[in-house]
Amino acid sequence: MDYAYYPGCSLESTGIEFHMSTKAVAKALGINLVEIPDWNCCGASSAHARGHWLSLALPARNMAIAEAAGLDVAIPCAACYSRSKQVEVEVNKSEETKAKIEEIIGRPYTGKSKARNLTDIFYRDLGPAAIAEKAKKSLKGLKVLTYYGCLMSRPPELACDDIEDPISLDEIMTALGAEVIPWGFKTECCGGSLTACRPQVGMDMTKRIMDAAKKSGADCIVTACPMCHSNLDMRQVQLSKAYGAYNVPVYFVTELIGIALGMSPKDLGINRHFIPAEATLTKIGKTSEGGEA
Amino acid sequence: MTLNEKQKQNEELNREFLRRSGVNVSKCYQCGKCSAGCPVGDHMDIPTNKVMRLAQMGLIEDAMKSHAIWLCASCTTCTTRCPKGVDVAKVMETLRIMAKEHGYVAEKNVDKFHSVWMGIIGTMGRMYEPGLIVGRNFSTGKLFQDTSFGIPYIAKQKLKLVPYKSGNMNEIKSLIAKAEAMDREERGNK
Amino acid sequence: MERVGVFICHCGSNIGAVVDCAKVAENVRNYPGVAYSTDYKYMCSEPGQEMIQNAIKEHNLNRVVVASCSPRMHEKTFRACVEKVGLNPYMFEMANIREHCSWVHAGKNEEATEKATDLVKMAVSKVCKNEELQKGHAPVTKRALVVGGGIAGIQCALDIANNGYQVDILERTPSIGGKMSQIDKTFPTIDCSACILTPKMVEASSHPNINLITYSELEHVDGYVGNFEVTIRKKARSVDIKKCTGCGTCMTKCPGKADDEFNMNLRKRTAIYTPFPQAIPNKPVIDRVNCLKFKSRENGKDVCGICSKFCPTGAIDYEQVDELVTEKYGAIVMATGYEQFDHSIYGEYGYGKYPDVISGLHFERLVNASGPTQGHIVRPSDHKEPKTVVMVKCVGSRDPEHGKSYCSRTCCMYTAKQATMIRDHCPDTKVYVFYMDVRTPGKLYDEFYNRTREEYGVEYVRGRVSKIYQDGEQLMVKGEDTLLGKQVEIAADMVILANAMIPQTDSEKMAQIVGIGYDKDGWFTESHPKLGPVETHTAGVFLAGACQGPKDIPDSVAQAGAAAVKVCALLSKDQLETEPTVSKVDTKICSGCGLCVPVCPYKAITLETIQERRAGKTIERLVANVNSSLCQGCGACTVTCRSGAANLKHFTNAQILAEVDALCQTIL
Amino acid sequence: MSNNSVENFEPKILVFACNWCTYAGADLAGTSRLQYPPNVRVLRVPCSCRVNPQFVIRAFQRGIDGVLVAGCHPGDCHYTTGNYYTRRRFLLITRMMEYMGIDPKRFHTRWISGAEGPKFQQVVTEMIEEVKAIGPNDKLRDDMKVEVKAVETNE
Amino acid sequence: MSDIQSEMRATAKQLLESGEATVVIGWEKGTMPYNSTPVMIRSAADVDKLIWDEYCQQNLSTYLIDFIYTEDKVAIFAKGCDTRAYNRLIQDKRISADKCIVIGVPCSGMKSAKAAAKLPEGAEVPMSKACKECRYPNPVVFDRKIGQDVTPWCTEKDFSDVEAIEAMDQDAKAAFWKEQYTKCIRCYACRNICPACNCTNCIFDQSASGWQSKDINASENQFYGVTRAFHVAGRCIECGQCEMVCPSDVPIMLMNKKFIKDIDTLFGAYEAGLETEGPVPLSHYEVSDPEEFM
Repeated sequence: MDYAYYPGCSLESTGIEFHMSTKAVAKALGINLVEIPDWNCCGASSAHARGHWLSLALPARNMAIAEAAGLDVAIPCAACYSRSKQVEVEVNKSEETKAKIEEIIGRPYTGKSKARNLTDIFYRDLGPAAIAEKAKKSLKGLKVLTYYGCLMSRPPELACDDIEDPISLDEIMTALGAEVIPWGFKTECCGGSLTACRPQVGMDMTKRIMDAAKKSGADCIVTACPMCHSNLDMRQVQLSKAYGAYNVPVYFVTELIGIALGMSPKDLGINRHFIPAEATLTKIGKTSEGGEA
Repeated sequence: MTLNEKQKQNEELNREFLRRSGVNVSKCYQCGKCSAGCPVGDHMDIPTNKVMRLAQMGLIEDAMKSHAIWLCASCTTCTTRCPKGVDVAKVMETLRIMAKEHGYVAEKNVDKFHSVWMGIIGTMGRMYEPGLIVGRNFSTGKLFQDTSFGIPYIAKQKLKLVPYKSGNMNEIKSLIAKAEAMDREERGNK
Repeated sequence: MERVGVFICHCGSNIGAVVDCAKVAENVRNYPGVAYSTDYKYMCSEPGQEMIQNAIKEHNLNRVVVASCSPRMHEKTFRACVEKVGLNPYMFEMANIREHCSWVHAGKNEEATEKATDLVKMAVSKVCKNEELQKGHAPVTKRALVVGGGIAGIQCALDIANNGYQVDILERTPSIGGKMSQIDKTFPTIDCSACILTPKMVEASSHPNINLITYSELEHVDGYVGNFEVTIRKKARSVDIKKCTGCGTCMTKCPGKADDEFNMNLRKRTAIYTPFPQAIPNKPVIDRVNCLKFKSRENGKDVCGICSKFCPTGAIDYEQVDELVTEKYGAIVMATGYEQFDHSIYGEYGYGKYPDVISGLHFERLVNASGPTQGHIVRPSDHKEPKTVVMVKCVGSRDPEHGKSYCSRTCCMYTAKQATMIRDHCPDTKVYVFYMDVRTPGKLYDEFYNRTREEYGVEYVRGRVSKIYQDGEQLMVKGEDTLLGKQVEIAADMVILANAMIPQTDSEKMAQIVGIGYDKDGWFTESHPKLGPVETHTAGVFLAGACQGPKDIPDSVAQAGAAAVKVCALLSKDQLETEPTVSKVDTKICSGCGLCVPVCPYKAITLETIQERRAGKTIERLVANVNSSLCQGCGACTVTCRSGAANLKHFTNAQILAEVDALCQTIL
Repeated sequence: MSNNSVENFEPKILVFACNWCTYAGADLAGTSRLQYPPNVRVLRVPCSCRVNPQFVIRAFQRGIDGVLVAGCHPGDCHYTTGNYYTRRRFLLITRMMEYMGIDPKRFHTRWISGAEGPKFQQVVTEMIEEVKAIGPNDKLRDDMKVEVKAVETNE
Repeated sequence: MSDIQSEMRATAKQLLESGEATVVIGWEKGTMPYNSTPVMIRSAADVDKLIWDEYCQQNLSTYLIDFIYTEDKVAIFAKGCDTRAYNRLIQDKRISADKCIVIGVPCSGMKSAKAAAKLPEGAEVPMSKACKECRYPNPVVFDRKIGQDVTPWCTEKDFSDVEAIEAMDQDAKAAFWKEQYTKCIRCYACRNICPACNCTNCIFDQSASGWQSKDINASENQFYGVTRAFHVAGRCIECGQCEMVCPSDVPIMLMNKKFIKDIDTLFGAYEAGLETEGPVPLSHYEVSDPEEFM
């Protein structure tokens, strides 16, 4: 399975563990990721606040480079996925948009090359069962909350999963042996860039989610969005200072898949989390009573 | 001022708003489902359904002055659940873009964030978080505020201190210039 | 030889002040076919009509044109007038020189006169091609079929029966009673639903003129007004209804279990069952899907048979099969009712997965004394009494994006009713109602709603709920109080959704079987939204109750009575007159391609084989045939027919072409 | 006799009106005394689906200046489905007429209900004005008839 | 081609000898090199008359109507277009499938006999226009088949000629069609050859009906042209026979294709003659059809 790979800016910095684990896991699962040469920022967070065409043109360039190589694009970051998918959809909807976009970016892009969310590739193209087959150990004993955030499930025309009750992470985690704890915040917004520019607003939004997470009794949260990860992991430090410790580690889906595939936490970047996440992994293999499973 | 006078004053803006958003706001029947599900609802000065109401009444100036349009996180929960198929998030986005252009920025920080972000992309092609943190604090006058998370990121080896710079900056600069020109053209500023 | 008499009416000054009537009469005097032409002040008056009749006799006229008002006004009058002196009423045409001329061209006398002349010439040209037509007669079967045994069907059948006509009620479930039998109390009086329904059910079952056909489906409808032939599928009950005494022993012994649909699956029932204790007929049926015996037969075994062993009268018959019967009826009333919208399409309300998020009809069973909880209001999940209940209105209604665009009309009232019932049963329970509007346009309805708030203390919050999620044992309901402009979150123990009313899932198929129209949502279409609310476009088929659109009990009952009157008026006739202006196929021309068949809205066209002599041999070929009793004369087939074999009497191709040509000749 | 010169040109327009809606709408225009130019002639048919496109072509052949086919709104047909067929047929025929060179202003199909007297007035008024502006129809027309007319005018 | 031809003859021979068929309809060589005309063979001795060359354009299916009242069992050679015509006739209930044996023949496109007649002998003859635009060169229905399926050279309908007319101004359109139909002599050859024009009694043969005068002029001829196009709208199988037989070179397919184009855009793509069941565009409607008449 060959895909063009678009890591996006976050995966080079705040979400570097997503980058590391994605590359490691993809290789082990037989997915060949070819990084788009000289890719540019998709404009997520800001371009759409500035102009419609600007928000389409930035991701269009990346898509066009991938299309020239004849590949669909695998995108781990939910925000980058959403922006890129938007161009694909708009270009396919209208010839006029296509012509304008091509004029702006100075490259052909026909909308043939598709933007694909990495989790969705795991879920649909590989399938949870196939991933589980390759697993070296079960995640049994780990109670996880799946957290999709906004951009995997909304808006409906860009969503890669169910809009109100997405299931791809749930099914992958279940297949790998983890116990998925139901909760009502799967698709609740973490605050996105507001945590940076309006910290108080962002904090409140993150807090609601973390309160519910703590109450649920789960061991950890699993997500597939670097922005959500940053807000839930890094912000948790500040939240804890203000409201008392939460201690809920937040994993990228690829990190937990990597663990199941037998990789070391360090190779997956798990040591780089703000909320220590290595200790929780020791619960794997233990039953809730504390004995060995 | 009477309502009809006020609407008359807003006529030009309203036409621009309707054209650029492409949303039929008259479909809204004020059920409030957008406000109900809004994750930022608590913090907005006016709830989403009232932003919709202002838009529906053609009172665009009042809508542009609101904080709500800047606090919107673009999560699109409102659009997804709207029983009348109104793209509420698109209304918020259009108002935000228009507010910036017409000089009504109720949330300077949010706006600065976007400006700095776009500035970095415009010079490097990719995001450079240290630049964002410093640049934003610098331009908002709170230089060290967010180093509260900038420094820990560095400690976790998460921030690259040497930025990537695209080898093709001319292409990206021309792309941005062209896109912005097209956006300007659409709003009718020659 | 055509001898047309032309009579131009002044209608006092209505026409005369604008159109020069004498000049029009003069203008057409020498027009081909015209034998006599005159004008008069009031043609519709007695002297005016006498004038026409005398002229017919004196001038030996065989066709008449009157130029006056709209034919929608006086066509009948003048047809009767010419018929009195022996002319066929269809040898008459009208030119509308009032509504279409003098009244709309005031002050333009010259042009109006020219136009009136044109219109008369068109009418003369048409009437020259008119043919004598005879009204048809069809007999009437003096028996009605009511499809659906809910309150509308029962009431309609009773009204027809009490007028002395035979009526059958066709019901698909094992018992009559319908949705009303599931409901606990009725608004706005809070009287017990069963207490007012069951006497009607008993009356219907014991009425000498009423015959119940339960556990049966409508299979096929043939025929036309006064003469329907209806094929009914009597589903295998597995119980011989003649032998069964309804003692109920079988039900107490049956080991098979199934979801109890009558109780909204809130409990289990046996496989041999009556849907509810007051069922009529009170004779059980075996649900073969869940019966252990029938299930074992699928695996090649044959076990159980307990009901048969215990039945004191030997009424159990496992070998029964579906039976098709064909009955004749003069009229059909559709009273097939509604279904409840399924809220499981709403992800934000949990896709129907939260046990304590229930629908209005669920609640009716919960609060009903003979229901699964003996009338105790408890949560389905843990059977605890809820301390906080949230009710959400317009679920599926007024939601064109995800549900239905219409207002379901009944939900505002049943929600208010259920809210007061919760407060009555559980005084400590808080009740919140999320609403967009409160619509209570019925007698004593708004008063009831106000009492709900003022006396029962139910809190109404204006706003649609955005999300419901399970939070531990409770349900978090996220809404907006749009009047306050603030988000509100309520931790509830139970949520009741006021689900929309939707048509029966197979309503479109039903409509197609009977040959009536239905709208985009599947509700049956009435013949006129104001003036024909219980009629359909198919003569002899009427509507009662919610199958026509969301309706509450009083409206359903009223409409049932109205439909019954229409049925009785029809059945009171010995013969029906049929319009002769129907389509006819010239079999000499017809190729039998059958393209006209699907076009006919009345299923009046069929292909049939005819025999012909051709080159000394008898051959068989297909041709279209129009049943003149079914045809209503729209003419759709005539345009579909390329060869012109199908033609509409009184509006033939030749007649319309003659009018077109008459008008265009004046252009020269 | 109508004059052929464009300034004084008074077009003749044929309206095929269904009995249940448009004819009633035209009646309502009358009872409401809504005034419109006297250039239209209404031909009553039971349903718009009775109007064979061949009637329309025939009228143009014989020299009509404009044709309007009008019936109940879709969904309101007295015969339930008739106007749906009208819609299909005339969507095609409208395009074909234009393809043949007939000015699209000369041929229209419209839904006018029994309650829409004002709409009837408006539709025919606009149509008359438009057709007046483009002059008499000479397309699809029977040349023989045109010649006869010329001779008559010369006399 | 000669392989197919010998296979044709063998098949015909076998069918006639075995009695499976009493008559075989195929093509024989006509008087000119560019004429291949229909032939009906009743005897196995005559099968060598059958030919298969690049001029076998004529659609044979219409001839099946001639046998509806005879006792014959008819075998017919059928190209893609012949099979679509065959389906058309079945759907119109003009022929009965049990009386017919369809022998499918994949076709690589036929040459234009009209062009050939005008060219000097030996010159390269172009493919006929209908064949150039053909999307179904292989039989869509058959009882047996000879030869190998060919790859269709067109996948989409080509409306460029229709669009060219549409782009003209109204006067130019009218002038164009007037010129075309002035040439028409109303010989009705187009109707007679057309597999969709299969009425037992055509309205143009019913002089008493008043539909049309006997005058032959541009106006009456255009009435004929539009009416015929309307009658075959949604039923035309694009075999192009009407144009092929027109002695006056009226571009009749331009009328038919206009309806095909509009049906596709207005009511969804439709292919006549692929099925024998299901709704025909003009005997059917959708509530959701485009609304332009408000």
